[in-house]
Amino acid sequence: MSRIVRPYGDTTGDGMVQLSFTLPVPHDKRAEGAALQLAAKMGLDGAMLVHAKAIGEAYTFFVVYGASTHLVNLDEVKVVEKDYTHLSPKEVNDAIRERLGRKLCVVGACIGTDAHTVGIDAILNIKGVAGEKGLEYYRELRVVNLGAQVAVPDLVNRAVDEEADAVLVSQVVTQKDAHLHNTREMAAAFREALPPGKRPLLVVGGPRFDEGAATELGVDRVFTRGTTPSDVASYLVHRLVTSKTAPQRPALQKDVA
Amino acid sequence: MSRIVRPYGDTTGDGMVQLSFTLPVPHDKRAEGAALQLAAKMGLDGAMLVHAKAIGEAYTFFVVYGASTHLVNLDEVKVVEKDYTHLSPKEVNDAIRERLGRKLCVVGACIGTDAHTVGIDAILNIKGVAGEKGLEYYRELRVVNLGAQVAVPDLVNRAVDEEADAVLVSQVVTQKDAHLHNTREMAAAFREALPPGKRPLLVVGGPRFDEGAATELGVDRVFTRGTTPSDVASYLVHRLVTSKTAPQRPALQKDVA
Amino acid sequence: MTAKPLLPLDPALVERARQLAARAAQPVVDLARSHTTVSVERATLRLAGLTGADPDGIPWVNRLADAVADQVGIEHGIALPVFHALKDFPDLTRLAHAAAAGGVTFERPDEPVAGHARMRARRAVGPGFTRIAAKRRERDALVSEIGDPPQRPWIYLIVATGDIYEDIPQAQAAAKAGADVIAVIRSTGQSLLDYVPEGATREGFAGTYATGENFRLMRAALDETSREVGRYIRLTNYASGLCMPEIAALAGMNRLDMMLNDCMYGILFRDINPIRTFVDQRFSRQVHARAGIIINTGEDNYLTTADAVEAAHTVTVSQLLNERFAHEAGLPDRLLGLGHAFEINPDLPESFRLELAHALLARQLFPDAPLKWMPPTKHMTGDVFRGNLLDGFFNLAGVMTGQSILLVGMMTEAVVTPWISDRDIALQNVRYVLNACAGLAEDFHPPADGFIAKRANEVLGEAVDLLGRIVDDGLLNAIADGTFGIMKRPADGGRGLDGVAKRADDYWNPATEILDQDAATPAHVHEEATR
Amino acid sequence: MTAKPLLPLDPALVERARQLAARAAQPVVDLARSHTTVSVERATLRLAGLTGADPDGIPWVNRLADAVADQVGIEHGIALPVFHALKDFPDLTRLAHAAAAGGVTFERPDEPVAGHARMRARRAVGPGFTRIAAKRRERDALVSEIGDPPQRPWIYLIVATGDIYEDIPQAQAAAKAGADVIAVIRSTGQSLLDYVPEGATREGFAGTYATGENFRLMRAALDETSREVGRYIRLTNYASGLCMPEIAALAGMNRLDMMLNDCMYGILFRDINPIRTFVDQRFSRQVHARAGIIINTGEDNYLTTADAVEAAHTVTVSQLLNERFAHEAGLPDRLLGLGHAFEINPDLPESFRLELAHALLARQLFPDAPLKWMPPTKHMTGDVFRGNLLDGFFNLAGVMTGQSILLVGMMTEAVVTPWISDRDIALQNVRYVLNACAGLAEDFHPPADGFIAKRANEVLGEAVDLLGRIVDDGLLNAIADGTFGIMKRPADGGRGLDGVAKRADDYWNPATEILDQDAATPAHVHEEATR
Ligand code: B12
Ligand code: B12
Ligand SMILES: Cc1ncc(COP(=O)(O)O)c(C=O)c1O
Ligand SMILES: Cc1ncc(COP(=O)(O)O)c(C=O)c1O
Repeated sequence: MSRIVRPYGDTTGDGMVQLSFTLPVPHDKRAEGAALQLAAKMGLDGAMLVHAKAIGEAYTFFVVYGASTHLVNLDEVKVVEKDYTHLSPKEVNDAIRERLGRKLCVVGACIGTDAHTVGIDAILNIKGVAGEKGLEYYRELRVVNLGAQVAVPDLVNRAVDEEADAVLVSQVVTQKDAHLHNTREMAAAFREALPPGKRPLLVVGGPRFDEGAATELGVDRVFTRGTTPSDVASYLVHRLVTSKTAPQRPALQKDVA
Repeated sequence: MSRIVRPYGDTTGDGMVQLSFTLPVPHDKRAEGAALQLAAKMGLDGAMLVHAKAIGEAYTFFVVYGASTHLVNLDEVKVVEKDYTHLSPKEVNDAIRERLGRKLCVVGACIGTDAHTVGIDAILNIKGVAGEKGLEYYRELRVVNLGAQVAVPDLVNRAVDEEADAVLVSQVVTQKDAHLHNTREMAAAFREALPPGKRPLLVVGGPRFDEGAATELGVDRVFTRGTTPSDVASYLVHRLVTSKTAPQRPALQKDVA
Repeated sequence: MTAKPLLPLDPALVERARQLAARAAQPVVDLARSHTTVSVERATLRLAGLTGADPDGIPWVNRLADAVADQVGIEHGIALPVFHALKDFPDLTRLAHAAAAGGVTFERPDEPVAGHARMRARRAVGPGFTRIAAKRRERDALVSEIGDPPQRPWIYLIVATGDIYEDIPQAQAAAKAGADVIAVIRSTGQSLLDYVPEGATREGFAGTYATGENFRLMRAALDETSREVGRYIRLTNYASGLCMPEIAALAGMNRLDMMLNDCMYGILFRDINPIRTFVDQRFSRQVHARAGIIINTGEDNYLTTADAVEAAHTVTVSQLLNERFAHEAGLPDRLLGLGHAFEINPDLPESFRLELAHALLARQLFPDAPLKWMPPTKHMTGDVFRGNLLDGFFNLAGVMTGQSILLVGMMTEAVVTPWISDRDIALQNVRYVLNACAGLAEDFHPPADGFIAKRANEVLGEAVDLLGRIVDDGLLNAIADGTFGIMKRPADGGRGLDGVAKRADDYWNPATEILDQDAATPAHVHEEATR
Repeated sequence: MTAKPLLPLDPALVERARQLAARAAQPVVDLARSHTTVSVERATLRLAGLTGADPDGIPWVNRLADAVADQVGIEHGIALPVFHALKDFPDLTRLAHAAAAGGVTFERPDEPVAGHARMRARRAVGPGFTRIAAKRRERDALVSEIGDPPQRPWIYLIVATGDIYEDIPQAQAAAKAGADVIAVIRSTGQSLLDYVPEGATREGFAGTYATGENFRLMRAALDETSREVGRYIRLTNYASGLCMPEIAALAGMNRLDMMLNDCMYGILFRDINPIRTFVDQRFSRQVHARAGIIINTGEDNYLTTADAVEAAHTVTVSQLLNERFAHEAGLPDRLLGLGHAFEINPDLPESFRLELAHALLARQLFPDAPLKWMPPTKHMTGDVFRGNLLDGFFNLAGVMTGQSILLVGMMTEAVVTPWISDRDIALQNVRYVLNACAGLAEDFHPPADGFIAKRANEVLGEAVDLLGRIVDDGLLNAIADGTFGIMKRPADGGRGLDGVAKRADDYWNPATEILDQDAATPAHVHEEATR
């Protein structure tokens, strides 16, 4: 397979993409020209403005089709490799029992004003998701699910009280980057509250996170769309049980002010 | 109004756009990374990959949302200004009768293998479009509608025979840029057949043309989506009747091989 | 607008469902009557005209109520201490300033001094109710002058930029593009604030703060637009969260037209204490009844956490409970925007017909209620093309089953709070379906022994069974067990319990005094309400 | 699969419509029987096994037929001159080479020599028909082995890259994604070519050339896929344009399963001469009847140039004419994929219900025909979000009215020939509607005096009136007047008239000899065909 690819409409290499957006300008010829200017700046060649519709008097919505001149280099794609072996619940339980010799404690919450618990519940509650049972089902895990809208200080206190090995945080609302702000705030709070060796593993998840952003956010791992409980359990075992080295923290200090 | 604008999602300046495309790669994490790479190259900041779906085994379809970093400069937008005054049918007829003193002859056709006559018929047939009557309705215009799939040599011959003042050509099929090739072929054929002063005004139209491409295509004018008969009639009067100067031809020689 | 029945429902079973709902609700009504909350007390101060906030943005109603609560508690009602103390101040604001500075000692006066305080209190809240009544008449006048939407369902659209000054043009544009009802949804955090922010606000997450000033600004803007578009555009907000009663009062005084107001939403989805919610809910519904505000209940939410087929009957049960609580609080059927939703997994065979069955069931159980039909959310994905399609079928189900208020679904449901273009695309979708299928109900006749009729009866049967169990176990226990939306909320958990007090025997509140009279007045209650 | 009637149509009126159609068709049938065309003659050579092309890509059938036509004309049939000349050549290919080089003198042999030539001709075309019969049996065997699609309507999808080697994987992917029928549409120019290109082709505009080899390649690929997906995937192409009879022969010999084949499409939309078309059309339908190929007619096209409401009855008239011509050519009802389309302006009030009325009318007039339901095209715009929505309602109308073959609409209809993702989105749309609304027909009962029934009867009435006028004026005049699709096509205009000849009294053609026997054989004809 070629390592350089282009988008595919109906012919290899045609580069075709579809684009839509609104410009804050009234609908006229100039607006259409402006839309094509944007398409050109985005790298569309021979862009076709196929739809333009006034929204009220000051906005115009556009649909544009065209050939992207940009190439995608598959070798340069950065993916967060699955750095852990996928384990079954039994394997998870066995590993914890045999290697750790005690239950592993996980504290979960939706922080800030986010009340979307379905995601974290899918990971934690017995009911689970996608045919898998959640972490509560794992005999060797002790799960404390704090629910929604948990203030960061409360989360830190509770994690300390429970001597949590890992803290699992969900963030679904992304407007104004709320998920990023809240995650950074949470990571900073744990850094302030606990010395490096004592901090629990910090895991965040939610549908609109970028898995590659862990370091930047000051957490150990980011999970996103389609995560299942066993992904998380396997990762926890990998980081907290089987890795010879102590849980490696990203260089938190330099990323978050 | 600011002359620099950005796309508008729900807040002024947010730059938000929607994008979809297929990449010829199987659906996995690498494919998702590749999609985000493309989005980044197109200038999307904080791109969210909101949908990824395998199409068969070798393709993946993506929907991406994100903020375009490109700015649109409204002052730099090029539009084909309406260089003619919009006239009513009566004004058109009067102008031709008074200033030209004979009927103006228009030959229309869909050339090449294109059989989409609805567009040219909308302009030419009495029935018209958008509540306007077509050019056949104008007493001082003589309309010869050759219909569909007319070979370029046949069109040239007929235009010569009819002593056409203007030739109106429609092109709807755009696959493999057929409309552009056919238009260039047509323009070249007229150039070969007739000396500059004798050539009819060349007008092309169709939903996917770029109005700014006349020079490049070797024609006098390009009309696109939403054209009405009176637009065309007004333009013809402007170019063939009222303009003092002879119909000005674009620099054909240097554009078309 | 009474809908004609299409389903062969057993009237005895329907009757039994209503009786069970009344029985299940009664203990909770008793609870609501016998408790008060800080928000009920603050709402009273708002009705009495106290506005504004301290330099930190804490409203004077909070500062004043807190001072009273600290000194004498709220269980007797704060009105007597407040209006007794007011004898030494020119107005409530000045009193609140002083109280906030720690300079007022509150006490519960004895008779006959108490009588003077009561008089002052009644005179103070009177104008509040007068204003609500005036706003209601104003609405009636505007509606008869400008007109109602020409079609049912009314088209209900959400605006949610976080900034009232972005919201306003978007709402106006939406109305011009066809919306009949505009809802400004609230910032994620507001429901847990134990105060109502003041003034015009520009910084919300995924929604805009509900404030009196924001209400006023938006209502004024929509009045202007109503005249332009030739139909009265209704404005909606949320009487929910810890300040439900206060928001209801602000809504009434600023002529909002509909308010989200559910008996259990805050409990289940904001983890607000059940008792707090039930007490606040009763007061706010009494205010809504006075204000002629249509309430919108939140049954749709259950189907985002529970499965829409398995839990279909919990929607019916909740609708019956919401109806009961609303009737008890004096709301007639025509102000009961009971909620339900198109949330069945679209991959399920016959999913659309199951939706029709559920939607018809609600339509037929509540023929005179302006049912609110909510769009798909849970099974919406980032595939916005599919999203627009599902929204189209949601719209169709709304037309076929005669829904009254249709909340417009957005193709970007799983992606972002709606963009301006999303709303435009969504309204275009609604317009197409409403226009192209306008009379389709004429052709829709599910057979009495067919799939749809069977399913509707099955859900009704399950609802009656569940109501029976709730009567036995108690509604509070049912909520604690996760009956609704699989959310388990014990009666002693959740936020805001510390703001609840059992009313003392001498509890007195000039607002509830008036409101409880209303509830006793059959005139306010629609004929259907008491059957 | 006879559909049960939902509309109160007057059986006498329906009967009258059919009688009028038969009368209107008769003069044209007579014309078709009494003429031949170059393409009919070339098709005969193809049945006799002549393949290949000269170095310029002109097929040997053209070179040979042209040589004969030049020397002795085609009005007697070219078979006798050709097979007479063949006595001096080892095979047809060698004869064609020589003829192309100008080295053969053709003559019309007299008896008894003519008898030998006839014998040779019959022996030559025999294997062609045997191959067609074998392919038909092969299809029957594969269908009974692998199975038909589990649902109606069958899902019909277009592939159109221009390159057979891009088409194949796309077609296979489409089948795996749910398509039951794959159509490879043709390059824009092909219909006007007076020859069929040879071999595998990679360069078409907006479609791929129809060639014998492309047919073979695609059919083989789909056989493979059929086994994988567990249902026989049908392949469709176009027996249209100047080479209609030859394409039909190639389709029969390569086991295509359906062919677009309309009695008027080429006349109206390709400006092909009416007589040429009617002659070619009869021959090709006879071949299709033999091959067990379902024809698809093109009434949908009228609604792209004429208004779908005003011209609704022209669709009905054309369907009745297509039915008549098809029956006459030996096609039974179950091979009649009569076309109709969802092309009403979506902004028209009740547009969807008008679509239902029209679709039901067709369904009920032709209860045993595998009706082909075509998606919106004319009112599709660059607004692809709206496009996907309209396609959803098109799919819904298909399900509600029991259509047999559903051509999948693309949201990019107004933009590009479909992309791989467009097809995927479109199939997802179809799957949703078919699955979610599977049994909705159970609930769809338009009242006998309702909007839908009235509209259907109105269209039927208009159709009968128009048929009456056509009987009076003649079908050729009606076509010249722009009756269908507002396209005016006089009988002496259009392309390909020079390739038509009135059959001489001694006209002889070994293929038509066999085919005309078929048509006379009632066994081939479905019981419905003769009523
Ligand atoms: C259900 C729902 C609700 C329910 C929530 C009920 C509950 N108890 O959770 C209710 C109805 C209460 C609700 C309310 C609101 N909602 Co809401 N809601 C949704 C909805 C429909 C589905 C979310 C969901 O349940 N997904 C299913 C789960 C399983 O998926 P998930 O969260 O992605 O989780 C998976 C992965 O991401 C991952 N994961 C997630 N978290 C974690 C954590 C860890 C540690 C790990 C390892 C993995 C992980 O694993 C999970 C399983 O695979 C979405 C729209 C949509 N279709 O996505 C809107 C949506 C999320 N809601 C939204 C909004 C704005 C709100 C409100 C704020 C609206 C308002 N202003 O009133 C309110 C208030 C809520 C608040 N304070 O936060 C917006 C967010 C917009 C944005 N991008 O910022 C959305 C996108 C809708 C929209 N387009 O407007 N909502
Ligand atoms: C109607 C139609 C047909 C009809 C045509 C009937 C006829 N007699 O015209 C039929 C059914 C026959 C047909 C057939 C085919 N079609 Co077609 N068809 C369409 C359709 C649905 C509408 C086009 C139309 O009539 N538009 C309405 C007119 C009024 O708009 P217009 O052409 O843009 O004209 C306006 C302006 O552009 C301008 N204008 C246009 N011409 C001119 C000329 C001048 C001089 C001026 C001044 C102005 C002007 O003024 C007009 C009025 O405002 C489009 C899809 C769509 N919704 O757009 C596909 C479409 C154009 N067809 C398409 C194709 C591929 C075909 C086929 C080639 C398919 C095939 N392989 O079999 C065939 C063959 C046709 C051929 N040889 O060309 C493709 C083209 C793809 C592409 N971009 O290349 C489209 C886009 C559909 C698709 N997505 O696949 N088609
Ligand atoms: C019934 C009901 N109340 C209130 C809300 C709003 O929530 P909040 O109180 O958090 O603003 C919703 C949200 O959808 C709801 O459905
Ligand atoms: C009935 C019919 N025949 C043929 C065609 C194809 O046209 P062509 O013959 O140009 O390939 C179509 C196209 O839609 C059609 O509808």
